Formats: sequence, C-alpha cells, structure tokens
Amino acid sequence: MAKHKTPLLDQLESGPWPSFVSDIKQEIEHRYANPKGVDFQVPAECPDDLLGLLELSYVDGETHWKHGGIVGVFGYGGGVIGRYCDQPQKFPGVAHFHTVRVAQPSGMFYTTKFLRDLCDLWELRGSGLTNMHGATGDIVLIGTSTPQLEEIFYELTHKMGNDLGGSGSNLRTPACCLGESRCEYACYDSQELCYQLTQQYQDELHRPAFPYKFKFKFDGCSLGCVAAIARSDMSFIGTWRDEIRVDQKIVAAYVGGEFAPNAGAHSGRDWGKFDIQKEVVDLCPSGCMRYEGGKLEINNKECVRCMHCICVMPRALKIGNDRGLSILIGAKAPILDGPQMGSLTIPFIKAEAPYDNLKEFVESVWDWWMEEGKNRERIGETLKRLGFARLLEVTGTTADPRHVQEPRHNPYIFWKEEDVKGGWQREISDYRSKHQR
Amino acid sequence: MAKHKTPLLDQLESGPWPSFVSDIKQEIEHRYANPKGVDFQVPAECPDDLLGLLELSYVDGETHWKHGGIVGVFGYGGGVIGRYCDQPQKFPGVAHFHTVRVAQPSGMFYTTKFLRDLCDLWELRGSGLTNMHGATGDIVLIGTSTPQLEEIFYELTHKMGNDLGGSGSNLRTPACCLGESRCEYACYDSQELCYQLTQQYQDELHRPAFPYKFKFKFDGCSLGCVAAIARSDMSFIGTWRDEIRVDQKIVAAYVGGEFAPNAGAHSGRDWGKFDIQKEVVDLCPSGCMRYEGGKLEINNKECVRCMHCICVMPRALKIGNDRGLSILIGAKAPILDGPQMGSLTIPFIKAEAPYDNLKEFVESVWDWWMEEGKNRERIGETLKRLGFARLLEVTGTTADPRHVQEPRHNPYIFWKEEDVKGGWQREISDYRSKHQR
Amino acid sequence: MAFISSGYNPEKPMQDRITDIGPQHFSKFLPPVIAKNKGAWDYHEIVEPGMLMHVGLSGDKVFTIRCGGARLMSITNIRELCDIADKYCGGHLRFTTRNNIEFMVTTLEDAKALKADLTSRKHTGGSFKFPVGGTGAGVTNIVHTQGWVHCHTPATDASGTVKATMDVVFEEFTNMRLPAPVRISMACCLNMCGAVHCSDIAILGIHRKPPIIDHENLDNVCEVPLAVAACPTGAIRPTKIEYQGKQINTVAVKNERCMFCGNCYTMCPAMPLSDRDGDGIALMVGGKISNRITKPTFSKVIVPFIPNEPPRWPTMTKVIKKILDTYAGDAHKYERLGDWANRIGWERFFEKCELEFSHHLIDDFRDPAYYTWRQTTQFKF
Amino acid sequence: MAFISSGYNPEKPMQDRITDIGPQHFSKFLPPVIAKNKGAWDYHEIVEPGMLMHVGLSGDKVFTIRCGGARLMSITNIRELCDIADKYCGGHLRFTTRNNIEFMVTTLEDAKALKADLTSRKHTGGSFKFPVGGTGAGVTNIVHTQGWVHCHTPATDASGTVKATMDVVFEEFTNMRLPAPVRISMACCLNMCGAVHCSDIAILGIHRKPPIIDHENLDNVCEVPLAVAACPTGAIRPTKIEYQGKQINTVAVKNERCMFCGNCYTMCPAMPLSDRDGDGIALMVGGKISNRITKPTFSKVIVPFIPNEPPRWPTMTKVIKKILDTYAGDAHKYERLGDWANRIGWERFFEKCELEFSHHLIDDFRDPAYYTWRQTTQFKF
Ligand code: SRM
Ligand code: SRM
Ligand code: SRM
Ligand code: SRM
Ligand code: SF4
Ligand code: SF4
Ligand code: SF4
Ligand code: SF4
Ligand code: SF4
Ligand code: SF4
Ligand code: SF4
Ligand code: SF4
Repeated sequence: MAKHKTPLLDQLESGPWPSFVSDIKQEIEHRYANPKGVDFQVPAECPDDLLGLLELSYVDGETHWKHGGIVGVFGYGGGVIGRYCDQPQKFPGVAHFHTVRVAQPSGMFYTTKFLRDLCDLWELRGSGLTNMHGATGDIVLIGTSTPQLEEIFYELTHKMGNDLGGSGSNLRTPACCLGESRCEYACYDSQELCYQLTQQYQDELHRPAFPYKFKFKFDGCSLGCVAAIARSDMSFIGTWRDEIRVDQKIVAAYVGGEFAPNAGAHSGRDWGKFDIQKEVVDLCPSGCMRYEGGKLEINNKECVRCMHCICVMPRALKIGNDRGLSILIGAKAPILDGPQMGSLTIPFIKAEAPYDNLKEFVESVWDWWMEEGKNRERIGETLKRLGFARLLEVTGTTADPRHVQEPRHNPYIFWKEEDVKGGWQREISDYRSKHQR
Repeated sequence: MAKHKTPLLDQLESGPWPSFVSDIKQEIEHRYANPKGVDFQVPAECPDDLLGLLELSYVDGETHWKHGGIVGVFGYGGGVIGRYCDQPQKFPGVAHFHTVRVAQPSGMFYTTKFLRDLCDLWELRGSGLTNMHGATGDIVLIGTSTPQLEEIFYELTHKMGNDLGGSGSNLRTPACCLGESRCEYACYDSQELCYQLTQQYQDELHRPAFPYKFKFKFDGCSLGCVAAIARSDMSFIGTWRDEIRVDQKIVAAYVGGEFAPNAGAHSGRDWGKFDIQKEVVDLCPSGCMRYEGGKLEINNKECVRCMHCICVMPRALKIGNDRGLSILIGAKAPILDGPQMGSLTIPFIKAEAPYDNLKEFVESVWDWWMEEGKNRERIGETLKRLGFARLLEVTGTTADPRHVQEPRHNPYIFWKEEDVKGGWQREISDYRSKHQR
Repeated sequence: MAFISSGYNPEKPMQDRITDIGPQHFSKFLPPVIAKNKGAWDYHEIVEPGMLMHVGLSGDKVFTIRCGGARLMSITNIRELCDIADKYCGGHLRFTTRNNIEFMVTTLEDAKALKADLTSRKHTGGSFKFPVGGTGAGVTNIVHTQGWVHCHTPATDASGTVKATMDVVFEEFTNMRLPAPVRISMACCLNMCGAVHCSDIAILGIHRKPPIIDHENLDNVCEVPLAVAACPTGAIRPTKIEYQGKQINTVAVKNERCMFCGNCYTMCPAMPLSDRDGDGIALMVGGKISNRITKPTFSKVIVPFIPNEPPRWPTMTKVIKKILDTYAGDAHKYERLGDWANRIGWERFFEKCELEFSHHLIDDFRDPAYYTWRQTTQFKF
Repeated sequence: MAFISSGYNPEKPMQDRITDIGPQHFSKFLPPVIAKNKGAWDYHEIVEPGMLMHVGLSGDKVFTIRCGGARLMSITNIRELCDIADKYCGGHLRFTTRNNIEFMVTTLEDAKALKADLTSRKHTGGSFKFPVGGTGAGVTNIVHTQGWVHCHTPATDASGTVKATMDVVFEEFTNMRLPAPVRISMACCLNMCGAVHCSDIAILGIHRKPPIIDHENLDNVCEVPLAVAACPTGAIRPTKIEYQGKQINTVAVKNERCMFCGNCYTMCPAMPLSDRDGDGIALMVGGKISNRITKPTFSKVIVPFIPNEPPRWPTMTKVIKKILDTYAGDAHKYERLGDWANRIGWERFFEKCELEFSHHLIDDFRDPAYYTWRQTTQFKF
C-alpha cells in the first residue's frame, strides 16, 4: 500500500489516455509485493515517494527537485543527470534520484530480451521508472543513487553490450527516423549513418571538449520524422537529385478512386472524391506539375522535393534513384538567442559507407566551432555571430544561391583586403594631393 | 564657350534619354550669353565649373566635394546643405556650392508663373541648376554661396510666399502622392493632409528638436505612389473599411474584351484574351473572390484591400465609401541598423479636417521619441530597441493581431510586476521553508 | 538491502572496463520481415487508425499496430509490452520518435487480434493501457519533458499537462479526421527540451517572477561572473551587500529587464525562479517540421499565460480543444495548423478561436522582432 | 557683379521677417479641370504610352502627357517646360514622385499635338529633351541622388549611371510590354537617399576601403567619442599617436571589422573613404512598395561589386539589361520582378540571369541575417 495520499494525482487516473499515475501505482504495488524477492539496491519506496513528492508539487505548484549535482561514471563527462529532492526527510526514497541516459539503438527497434534485461537491471538498481524515450532519443532511466551508477554502467556494458548516452558539452546521443527499415520514402540508410557516426565519435560523445552541446539527427527524407531540422546542430536529411518515378497507371487508379489518397491518412472524414488537380497539382509548392489528358507530368528540374505528391499517391510516385542527403546546421531551442532551425549548408551529398565524405565535413565544422565558439554557445549562435560565409569557408564549401532563401537586404558586405584592387593601405597625403581640406 | 574640356561627360550627350550634360551645357551657354543682362550674384561660370569639376570626378573616380559645412538662414536649423569644393582654385565658380531646399506644394502641381519666378530668383542668386525634385520631395536649388542664403530666403518668403524645406534633426519636408486631385483610387485627401500637417508642424520642421530626422509621407492608397511605407518615419496610407463597389455590367464588359484590363497598362504586348479567373480571382492574395455565372463575388470581410482587382478593372470596381487611412511607423534606409519599412500601428483612422485625431497621434509619438530616442536614432530604431508594445502604450493604442504579421516566436515576454499575482517581492526564507537547499 | 556488486571494483575502476561501445547495432533488433525488406519497401497504407501496412517490393507485408503510452513508464508496463510482443510479434517491438509503441506482425488477422488485445487492456483507474491510434491526419502522442517529476527548473508539470490534454483530444488520436497531422508538444520551461518551438500546438511552462537571490549562499554555490554573463538581457550585475554584519559578494537583478528565461538559475542554484503564482503555461501554435508543401516554421505564442491548475489544467485544455476544433472545421485538406492561420490571417485566427490578443504576443526580443510586425497595409478588419 | 539686396537687412534679421509659412497651398496650382473634379474621378485609361486619360464622375476628361527628364535640371530647361505648359496647358504642369513631368490637357487632339511637340524636341547632343512614356507596365524614370554632382560621400556618380542606364532600357520607357512596372532607383552611397532599399532594380554606390585617417586634423574637426560611437560594428577606437613629435588624440580603425558604411565619415570629415579602385556599384533587385497582390519587400543585393566605369558604366548596364530582359521573357503578367524571383527561386534567378553567386551575397549583418538563410530542404538543383 502506498505511503502517501495523492488526491490530486488520483484525478489523473481517469480519462482514456494511459495514466502515468496508474502506471506508477502498479510499480509501487509491484515493488512492495516484490514477487521475485529482488534485493532492491535503491529503496523499495522509491516510486511511492516519487508520487508523494509529485503530489506535493501539485499542491505547491512548484518543483521539489534541487539544482542538479555533478555525478557520473569514471572517465565519462556525461550520461548521468544528478538529482536530489528538497524534502529528503519526507521522501527518503527519492533523496537521490539521478537519471541514467542509455544509448538507444538506431530506430528504436528492440527485442524483448534486451528490454527485459534492462528492466531487470533497473528493478535491481533503480526506481523501476523510465522514459521511453527521452526527448533527445536516449532510453532514460529515472531515479537511482550515486553508488549505483558505476554498477549500472558495468552491467550495461558487460552484460548488455550497451553504452550510456550523452549529456553536457558533448556530442549528444544521435537519433534517427526508422528510415529504410520500414519506410519507402527513405533516401539513405538513416539508421546506419546514425550508428556509424555514433561509433566514430564516441570520444566526443563521452568526453566534453565542445563549447556546448552538439546534436546530430538523421531524417531519411524531408518529411522529418525525427525533427532533425528543428533540434539538431547538424541535421542530415535525405533527398534525391534525379527524377520522381511515376507510374501513370497507378496515378489513374488514384484518380479513379481505386486507392485512398495519402495512403488513407484522411479516411476518418468524407473529404469528397479525390481531385488530383486540387489536391496535388495546385498544392505543389514549385508549381512544377501538370495533369492533362490523364497524364501527370512533373518538371523535375523545378521540383523542390517537398514530397507532397508522393505522400498523396505513395503507390504511384516514388522518390528518385540518385539519392543522398542535405546537411543543415544550427538548429536549437530558443535559449538564449531565440529559436533556430538548421540552415542548409550542403544541398546534396552522397551517403554511402564508409561515409568518409560526411565525416570529413563533420570534423571541419567541429574544428572551427571548437576554435571560435564561445563557452555555452551553440553552433547556430556561432554562425549568427561570425556569419554563414565563414562556415562555408572553413568547410571548403562554395557559396551557392541554395544557401539562402533570398540574398541579403543590406549592402553591409565585409570585403577583404585581397578582394580590393590596390589593397587598403592608403596615405592621407595621397588623398590630400587630390582633395584639399 | 565652356572653359573646361569634358571628353568623358561629352559621351553622355548621345543616347535617347535626356542628357543632363547637354542641359548643363545649355545653361552654361545661356549664362555666358546672358541675354537679359542679369547681374549674377554667384559667378557666371558656376555651371561651367560644375561640369569641369564633375569631369575631374569622372577622371579620378572620386567626389570632389568637401564634407558639408554648417550654413543656413537665421532662426532655422535646416533647409540648406552647405557644400564646398576641394579644388576651389581650379573651379572658383563652385568654391561655395550650397543647396537650398524649397518646400514643394503638395502633389507638385505648379503654375508656370511660380516656376518662372523661381527660375528668375535662381538665375540671379544661384547656379541656375536645380533638382526637380529632391528625393524627399523638395525643390532643390543646387549651388549658391553663403551670402546669398538670406537673400534667397527673403525673396522666397516675401515675393513668392513660399518657405524652405527641412534638413537636420527635424521634421523633414512632408510629401504626398497627387491623390484626389487626379486619382480615382485616393481614399483621403493626401494633399490636404500633407499640407495641414506641414503647416501645423512648422516649428518642428525648421527648428531641430528631435533625436534625428523624421519624415511624413502620404499615400492616398495602398499602391504607394509616394513610397511612404519605405521611406517615411510615419506613413499615412489610405484605405477603406466597407465594401469594394462592383458594377457587374462593366465586369462583363471587361470579360468580353470591351475594355483593356488594367487600364491598358499592359497593352504593349499581346498577353492573350483577358482571363478574369487567372488574372484576378487567382491572384487575389486573400482568396476572397469568385467569378461564377458571369458574376464577380467579393467576400469583403476577407479582403485585404491590396487593390489588385480594382487596378485590373478600374471602371468596374471602386474603392469603398467608408474611407480613412492606416498609419505605419519606422521606415528608413539601412543606415545603421538595416533597412526598415513602416510597421502598421493604426490599422484604420478617419482622415477628415481638422485632423485633430491625427495630430494627437503624431504628438503622442513624438513625445515618446523625444523622451526616449537616442541621439541619431530614427524612430524605427527606437521601436526595435524598446519594443513595439511600448509605442502602443504611449499612444494609447490597443494591441491587436493586425499589429503583427504573426505572433512572437519566442516566449521571452517582459511581464510587468502588476501582471503577476503576488508581485515580485519574495523572500528567500519563504522559498527555503518549502525548498531545502 | 545488501549492496550487490556488478563486478565493478571501485579500487580499480579501469579493470575490465568497457567503454565507448555505443549502442547495439540496430540490425540485432529488427524483426525478420523488416530486416529482409529493409531498403526495399514499395508503399504503405493506413488500414485503419493505428494500423499501418507496409508492402515490400518482394511482396512481403508488415502490419504495424501503433499504440500510445505515457512516456513516463514503469518496468511493469514495459514487461507487459514485452509479453505482448512475445505473444504476437516474435519478441520484437519498437518505439516511435513520439513515444508511441509499435508492434509488427505479418498478417492482417494477427494485426486485428493484436489491436483488440491492446485496446482491451486497462489500468485499474480506467484509462487505456495501450490505446491504438496516432496515425495519419490526427493527433498523435505528445512529445514532452520532465516537469515536476524530475527537473529543477520547470514552471509546470509535464506528465500531468500531457495526460489532461490527451484525455481531451483523445478522439483525434483514434480518428483520422483532421485536415492534416497535428503535433502537440510540451516543455516545462524555456529551455524547451523538445521540438516545442516547431509544433502545431505547444504547451510551454513559463516563469513570470524574477529570480529570488539567496544572498547568503550565492558566492559559495556559484561564480558571480558566470551568473552575470548568463543573463541575455544584461539584467544581472555583481554587487556586494552586508549580510549579518559581513560584506558578501552577490548579484543584483534589475527586475524590469528580466524576461524570466531562467538561464541565471541554470548557471547558479542560488537564483531560483519558480513560484506558485508566477508560474504557468504559455500556448504556442503554428509550427511545423516537415518540408511538405510549406517550409518548416516556428511556433508562435498565442496565449501568453494560463495559471497552473493541477491536476487537470482545465483552462489550458479548453483553449487547446477550441483551437483544434476550429482548425478542424475551417482548414483545407492537407493544410497544417500554421498554414491555415497564415492563410486566414492571424487576426482571423484570434477571432475564430475566441482568443484575446495582448501586447505580450508582439515580439520585442532583439532585432528579428521587427520581422514579425506587419509591414503592409494588407490586413483584415 | 554687384551685390543686389533682396531687402533683407543683415543688421536686423528679424525686420519684416517672414517665417514658418510652409509651401503654398496646392489648390493655387491646380489646373481648372483638376480642381473641379478633385475627389470625384471615376476611372482612368492609358491611351498610349505616356498618355493617361482620367474621367471624372462629371464626365470631364483630362489627358495627361508624361515625359521623362533628367532630374538635374537647368532653369533654361524649366523655362522651356513653362513655355510648353503655357502653350498647351493654360500655364499648368506638374512633376511626378519619380521626377517625370506631366502636362494636362482636356482633349485628345491637344494631347496628341502636345506629345508630338514634346518628342520633337532634342538636345544638340541628340538626346530627347522630353521623351514621352513612363506609364503602365514599363520602366519609368530612375529616382536618384546627388553623386559626384553635389555630395561628399558618394561612391559613384548618380546622374551618369542613371543616364547610362536609361539609354540602355529606353525602349521600356516608351513601351508597356513588361509583365509589371519595373522601378529602378539609384543611390550613390549606403545612406541610400531614395527608395533603393525597396526597388525592383537598384543601383547602389558602395565603398570597399576602410576610412583613411587624417590624424593631423582629426581632433580639430571632430569629436573623437562621436566618431567612435558612429561605427555600427565597433571598428573604431580612440587612440593617441605621436605626430611630428606631439601626442595627439585620434582614432584607430580595425579594418577587418569595417563594412564600409561610411557613417564614420558622416560624423567626422577626417575619415574619408572614397577611392577610385575601392568604390563602385552594387546591384540590388526584387524590392517593391505597393501592396498590390504581394506585400512590400526589400531589395536584395545580387551583384556585390562592379567597378566604376565612367562615363557609361557598360558592365553595370549590361547586367541590368540582362536581368530586365530575362524577367520580361519569363515572368507572369502582373508579376513584379521580386515576385518572379521568389516564384522561380533565387537559385534559378542567378542561373537565368547568368549571374555569379558569391558569399558576399549571404547576409551576415546581425541577427536578422539568419532569416535570409535557407531553413528548408526545399531547393532546386
Ligand atoms: C531529459 C530531457 C527532457 C526529457 O524529458 O526528455 C532533457 C532534460 C534537461 N535538459 Fe534538455 N533535455 C532533453 C532534451 C532536450 C532537447 C530535445 C532534443 O535533444 O532533441 C532540447 C532542444 C533541442 C536543443 O538542444 O536545442 C533540449 C534543450 C535544453 C536546453 C536549451 C539548450 C539551448 O541551447 O537552447 C537546456 C539548457 C542548458 O543546456 O543549460 C537543457 C537542459 C536540460 C537539463 C539538463 C536541465 C538543466 O538546466 O541543466 C534537463 C535535465 C532534466 C532532468 O532532471 O532530467 N535542455 N533538451 C531530454 C534528454 C533526454 C535524452 O537524452 O533523450
Ligand atoms: C538631396 C537628397 C538626395 C537627392 O539627391 O535628392 C539627400 C542628400 C543627402 N542626404 Fe539623404 N537626401 C535626400 C533624401 C533622402 C531619403 C529619401 C526620402 O527622404 O524619401 C533618404 C532615405 C529615407 C530615410 O530617411 O531613411 C535619405 C537618407 C539619408 C541618410 C540615412 C538616414 C538613415 O537613417 O538611414 C543620410 C545619413 C545621415 O542622415 O547622416 C542622409 C544624408 C544626406 C546628406 C545630407 C549627406 C550627409 O551625410 O550629410 C546628403 C546631402 C547631399 C548634398 O550634398 O546635396 N540621407 N535621404 C535628398 C533630399 C532632397 C530633398 O529634400 O528633397
Ligand atoms: C513512426 C514515425 C517515424 C519513427 O522513426 O518513429 C513516422 C512514420 C511515418 N511517417 Fe512521419 N513518423 C513519425 C514522426 C513524424 C514527425 C516527427 C514529430 O512529429 O515529432 C514528423 C514531423 C511533424 C511536423 O511536420 O511537425 C512527421 C511527418 C510526417 C509527414 C508530413 C506530414 C505533413 O502533413 O506535414 C508524413 C507524410 C504523411 O503523413 O503522409 C509522414 C509519413 C510517415 C509515414 C507514412 C512514412 C512511411 O511511409 O512509413 C510513416 C507512418 C505515418 C503515420 O503514422 O501516419 N511523417 N512524422 C514517427 C511516428 C511518430 C508517432 O508516434 O506519431
Ligand atoms: C504620377 C504618380 C503619382 C504622383 O503623385 O506623382 C503615379 C500615378 C499613378 N499610379 Fe502609381 N504613380 C506614381 C508613382 C508610383 C510609385 C512610387 C515609385 O515608383 O517610386 C509606386 C510604387 C512602386 C512600387 O511598388 O515599387 C506606384 C505604384 C502603382 C501601382 C502598383 C503597381 C504594381 O504592380 O505593384 C499602380 C497600379 C497600376 O499600375 O495599375 C499605380 C497606379 C497609378 C495610377 C494608375 C493611379 C491613377 O488611377 O491615376 C496613376 C498612373 C499610373 C501610370 O503611370 O501608369 N501606381 N506608383 C507617380 C508616377 C511616377 C512616375 O513618374 O513614373
Ligand atoms: S523521415 Fe522520411 S524516411 Fe524517415 S520515417 Fe519519415 S517519411 Fe520515412
Ligand atoms: S515533390 Fe513537391 S515540389 Fe516536387 S513535384 Fe511533388 S509536390 Fe511538387
Ligand atoms: S497612392 Fe493611390 S491614391 Fe495616390 S496616386 Fe497612387 S494610386 Fe492614386
Ligand atoms: S482588393 Fe485585393 S484582396 Fe481585396 S478582393 Fe481585390 S484582389 Fe482580393
Ligand atoms: S524543459 Fe526545462 S524544466 Fe523541462 S526538462 Fe527541460 S530543462 Fe527541465
Ligand atoms: S531569468 Fe533570464 S532574464 Fe531574468 S535575470 Fe535570469 S537570466 Fe536574466
Ligand atoms: S546617397 Fe549618399 S552620396 Fe548620395 S546623396 Fe545621399 S548621402 Fe550623398
Ligand atoms: S565605414 Fe562604417 S564600419 Fe567602417 S569604420 Fe566607418 S563607421 Fe565603422
């Protein structure tokens, strides 16, 4: 039986959506029942006290967690977020309540074996509560004590063959969409690239050497199912540079009503008969399509690969064959300079193992940022401060109209001395010889 | 005969466009011929030396004018731009070469009497060269000497009943489109309002009391023929708030090809038969039009009064009857903070004599800017620095979604203490009573 | 409880140490049909809400049942998921990027049975354990953060606001009747751990009181220059005060300059911001991430503040519901929420959603603010 | 030459002084048909290039002949205009906001005669004195500034670049065959005295060398703190140097920080920038002012530098012609130049106009720069 009365939280047990309160309560019960007789390494009442503390926050309208403490495992600068509660007497079970970030497999497919092992580990050495998954992508194990950290790490690496994820001024745990594994839109193997770069940059991930955090995210296509463009300092987003493959017969079948448009994504409402002109051609952002005489024509040269037409008729329209990805730099949340999305830096690059071209690019970017970035300055902020052209320069990228949505509005160009005939050294006496005071 | 050889400038005499070189040459000849025997108060060779000096600039690729000097007429802080040449020995005729800004009549209609008087004045007391008109709107008389300034001012005011225009940290000479005088699109009398505010603020115009320059411009409608939105600190732009008046019969006549679309503005090329759907309905930015069954329907509630449909069919479509204007604040050229256009501050206000409502608004804006504006800070920059909401506050304007193109992207709201329940005074001891360290 | 060693020897931390191995390679976890058809999928179809069918070029089919879950999840819950996966899916399952759970089977019958099984499971409190849905043009799971469950800076709770919201919009999770997908995100402070800044609807915890300064401890727990440098508006300056007869180094905050970002607290524990009355919720809308039709865009703040009303935040959920319903009734097919608002104009958005506009919604943060003001006479009355 | 007094007495400046009278009221200058129909016009028509007809609700008609002119205009030229106005227009004429001259008559016959008369008048050098045109979907007069004719900060000449350009695009002045009006503007330095920042095509004089410092005189002719404060990039700092054995106060410029705005020179004459090789032209395109269809927008820099090539700037005019012709051939009816470029994408704009893109065209001035970069994967190869 739970120690604490939680009348406010109890109100979150009703309603259709899975109740985290009910779930924690079942963990509390399970923990007190302890059918397998586990010798819990953190207090059995840990989830119980968490609920109690949370109830107190619901009463007070304020958090009861203290400002983080620096804890971790030997040799790593991240992977653990230290946490202590500010009412340890009342809630001893959560006096220490650190989280452990466990590196997730690319695409977040699991075997039940792996998950059960993790549950066993976390039952023994933690609160039994998790986040599946954290916002960056890690498996987040919430609630353990300092002495357990090395033990957890040891078991994780030795028994499960898995590492911790990132935190601090590191490379953060990279994440990807499921891509080729179950998606016909994938333009490259987002999982494999995610994995390979994660392995390549283990040192950057575990040992803080950056001005601030740095995130990689990998979207297989421009639909952005892992939201790379919004929340990764470097976003890898799949695309192609040849032609959308069109099967006119199947287009006709869509027009004829044989297949539901957009794979049935809108089937919950009667939107009327499918109208290819209105629903596809007219919505194409580049206006590069025509439907005439029962034939869909795409002027691929003008297509901006937004994927809309493909989404509407996935059986008929397919991504191109000459595939690769775009790289965008600088996405981040608003703190401090305001929000940023990634800015297109490499419009197109091939993405094939062993990905040397990509690694070279990554490293040229980091070299620059580590050299010039200020403390706690995300690369997007460095970019704003030093100018986008600087990034192109240090990465050996040729400036291209694709780098801008539109050219600059102001004529404030920082010319360099070598650009200017005759250089900058001038004598006032020469000037005065032509221009009296 | 001209004193100076001008081989470079001479090349600008050919070609179809009126040659300023040829024109100056005719003035040089006229001046040397001096048929009326005018006792020139500035050297007869003034235009001749100007051409010579300009040729020197064409050779050198550099200006030969010195940094301005402070000259003017007694009691005024503006209206004259001092100018001296940096080769006075070679070009004595332009050793002094100040410009005089003369306030133009609203809409720049003239009688030949007025212009001839001005020419006579400027023949006697100046170079005989002008700009019709300066970029702000003034009649600009270019080239006279310091002793002539008071004389010119005296004759201008006494004989011609006209004043100087603005320069310096003043209200600058207001300007307007011709508006109601010859335009069916005018939503208010831009000339009259321009005149009335000019008269009302003579003191602000002539005696610098502002942080920096301040410009008024008056467009009779959103087509912007005096470019108010781009280059006036306060732009008055006509609009209406009821309905576009439609004469369906004439619409039909346009569709039938009886009248040229857009009043014939595109008649130089064969654009094919007029297509009301494509040329009007589909281009309406608010998508609020329909053409069906030979009838043009406008959902006026959704119309953003861009004027496109009216421009295309001026005989059939007319501006609404409930007219007034929008006020936008802050337009300026890029120096220093980058370019700005006016930001919509008063979506709609009536503009009827004696315009007290408008004057009240103007003064509330000035009071604020004079209080808070830094030296050499345009009001658009003050706005950026202190926030748009501040302007609304000081002018007693209620915040409205029309003030923004879209709401803020960042949650960095400057709450005020009175907004927040319980105020801001808090004791750390109270906090600690709930939150241990 | 007795300390059980994993084998780790604190005396010799480097002994047998395994580091830098990263995650397991994903290929170890793929269901066979997925592994086989990887990179060779032909098309997909949403058979019914929460049920996807992907067809390989090989002709193989995989049916995916997607179900929602609270991201804050117990191991008991995970073990139940494993039981289900063992029963139906040969011991495989996955999680989506929005914290849904996906089970994959190879026949429609299995898919239907699985769906029935999942929807039959309920918590004792009455909520579904594994509601099926979250596909297509509907609302899917809310991406969220820690809130009062784990973080030190939240201005509201995450799990609670999410539960309250999902309950209210639940019908849209199990139906696909919206004009386009609507992605709701939640972050409990301005750090915005999530894609709240690019979401159709975003719930954001905000503070509204400047930090309280714990003068007594400040100099011991943080470096004054770092605290000063933390403030993006320059509201903090170093100062000395007399405290219990002693001169101590501390900081002073110019309250009028504070915009409650909490960055000072991140850098200095002696400057807490949270406050029952000061804290609450801001709502943002109109962001998106996909490049489909329109470009990715930021979310915009449309309600500057709603007080915290635990446990169910009724004012907040009412506004969200109103926005969602208005959008559903008014937008074009395929039109994301922000694209709808842009098309009708934000003046109409506020009107139709019956929201009050206030000066708080006008950007005043740095130079880019200008670009959100209106530099045209195009507007609607 | 003998001094002729106007009547002004320098000993008693206030005697009989008339001040603050402003301009004359415009009603004194209106032609009768204009005065009569003011505020009651019904519609207009462009009868032929350069000839407008406005019809009043009264049924009255007024025909306007618009002709171009060099804005730098002699009184001889103005007197000729007056002669024409006296002959045809009852002594009335007007100037437009783009420095064209307009003559108004009340019959079509008079209009035709007047047009014929105007186009017959030529300067001795061969150019038209009063070319008729500038209406409708064409190029009208170029709004410009002083240049080497009068100003102290220009990086190029105004009248010359304008004449050279108008000669090259003259056909578009007298025809109405472009997709929409094209407004060309010119400003001779970054102060941009004109609407260059919002023009379809803009010619802009720019400097590219940092100021030369006239150490010897600086402290006498300007205030060091003002010079320092003038610099938007903080490139200027106060310093002391030894000059001819004396310590003098002056400034030093960090050249790498200079973006050649010239604001220092505006504030301090001892810091001239102009230089034959450093100075030249930047071209901008795609700005507009009217709210018709699309919103007003800024011009964008598309050629960062073209050397000054007086007297006819052939490289510059070639680029302008190429842009104009490409636009004319490619844009939709009613589509302004910038709207065309936005529709086809700037990558296509550069390709079609055969312009080189360089890093100079990527904004790097302050925070708003970010908003001009590309935050989408939508682009064209
Ligand atoms: C656990 C997690 C939220 C969650 O509930 O899922 C999280 C939790 C914290 N984040 Fe975060 N962030 C988490 C993903 C994110 C994301 C999303 C992402 O990575 O895709 C973002 C937005 C994207 C970005 O990076 O900009 C994010 C932006 C921040 C920021 C703002 C950084 C910025 O530059 O704007 C901070 C503040 C800071 O770094 O000082 C922050 C700081 C924090 C801290 C460490 C609090 C602090 O001030 O020190 C939080 C610890 C909470 C706790 O006690 O557990 N967190 N944080 C996420 C990591 C889990 C995981 O590893 O999977
Ligand atoms: C004469 C004129 C150009 C012309 O050839 O027509 C002109 C000429 C000068 N302008 Fe201007 N401006 C003139 C209209 C403009 C306009 C256009 C307008 O008013 O519509 C602008 C852009 C709009 C605006 O105000 O932002 C303009 C923006 C500037 C600026 C930049 C101000 C800014 O805040 O961005 C400066 C620099 C300054 O004030 O120090 C400037 C400064 C100057 C100075 C006084 C040079 C200086 O640095 O002191 C020029 C004197 C030139 C001379 O020797 O004759 N002038 N100036 C225009 C005034 C004539 C008239 O009264 O009708
Ligand atoms: C499973 C998942 C990827 C993963 O690795 O986990 C996924 C899977 C699919 N997405 Fe996604 N998307 C997933 C997150 C996202 C996200 C990320 C997010 O929301 O945080 C986005 C960006 C959202 C945004 O723009 O704000 C996203 C934007 C899309 C879109 C673009 C929708 C639009 O109208 O803009 C499509 C295209 C479509 O729906 O036809 C798409 C299409 C798809 C398809 C149809 C791809 C395919 O062929 O299999 C998949 C099924 C869609 C469905 O559920 O209706 N997916 N998708 C993610 C499921 C999340 C969930 O549990 O609900
Ligand atoms: C005479 C003048 C006003 C004045 O007070 O002097 C004027 C007069 C007219 N304008 Fe204008 N506009 C005049 C400067 C402007 C300007 C200002 C500028 O260019 O600096 C603009 C803004 C330009 C811009 O957007 O960048 C301007 C944008 C328009 C437009 C919108 C065109 C568009 O496609 O965006 C129209 C509508 C139209 O052309 O149908 C218009 C329409 C008109 C009409 C048809 C109004 C009417 O019913 O009489 C007049 C004749 C147009 C023609 O010439 O084809 N007027 N017009 C100006 C003539 C300048 C010249 O000599 O060429
Ligand atoms: S981002 Fe593209 S490739 Fe990846 S899952 Fe989404 S739709 Fe598929
Ligand atoms: S992918 Fe997008 S841009 Fe390309 S043809 Fe399809 S709808 Fe048009
Ligand atoms: S701004 Fe409008 S009212 Fe004024 S002249 Fe132009 S079209 Fe006519
Ligand atoms: S004025 Fe513009 S917005 Fe209004 S109906 Fe006409 S075209 Fe549409
Ligand atoms: S959003 Fe803020 S309060 Fe919530 S988890 Fe992230 S840092 Fe903590
Ligand atoms: S909350 Fe932000 S703005 Fe306020 S004092 Fe702290 S750092 Fe500065
Ligand atoms: S643009 Fe510059 S150089 Fe030209 S007149 Fe204006 S201030 Fe002088
Ligand atoms: S030209 Fe501009 S940027 Fe360069 S030193 Fe002078 S003020 Fe500074």
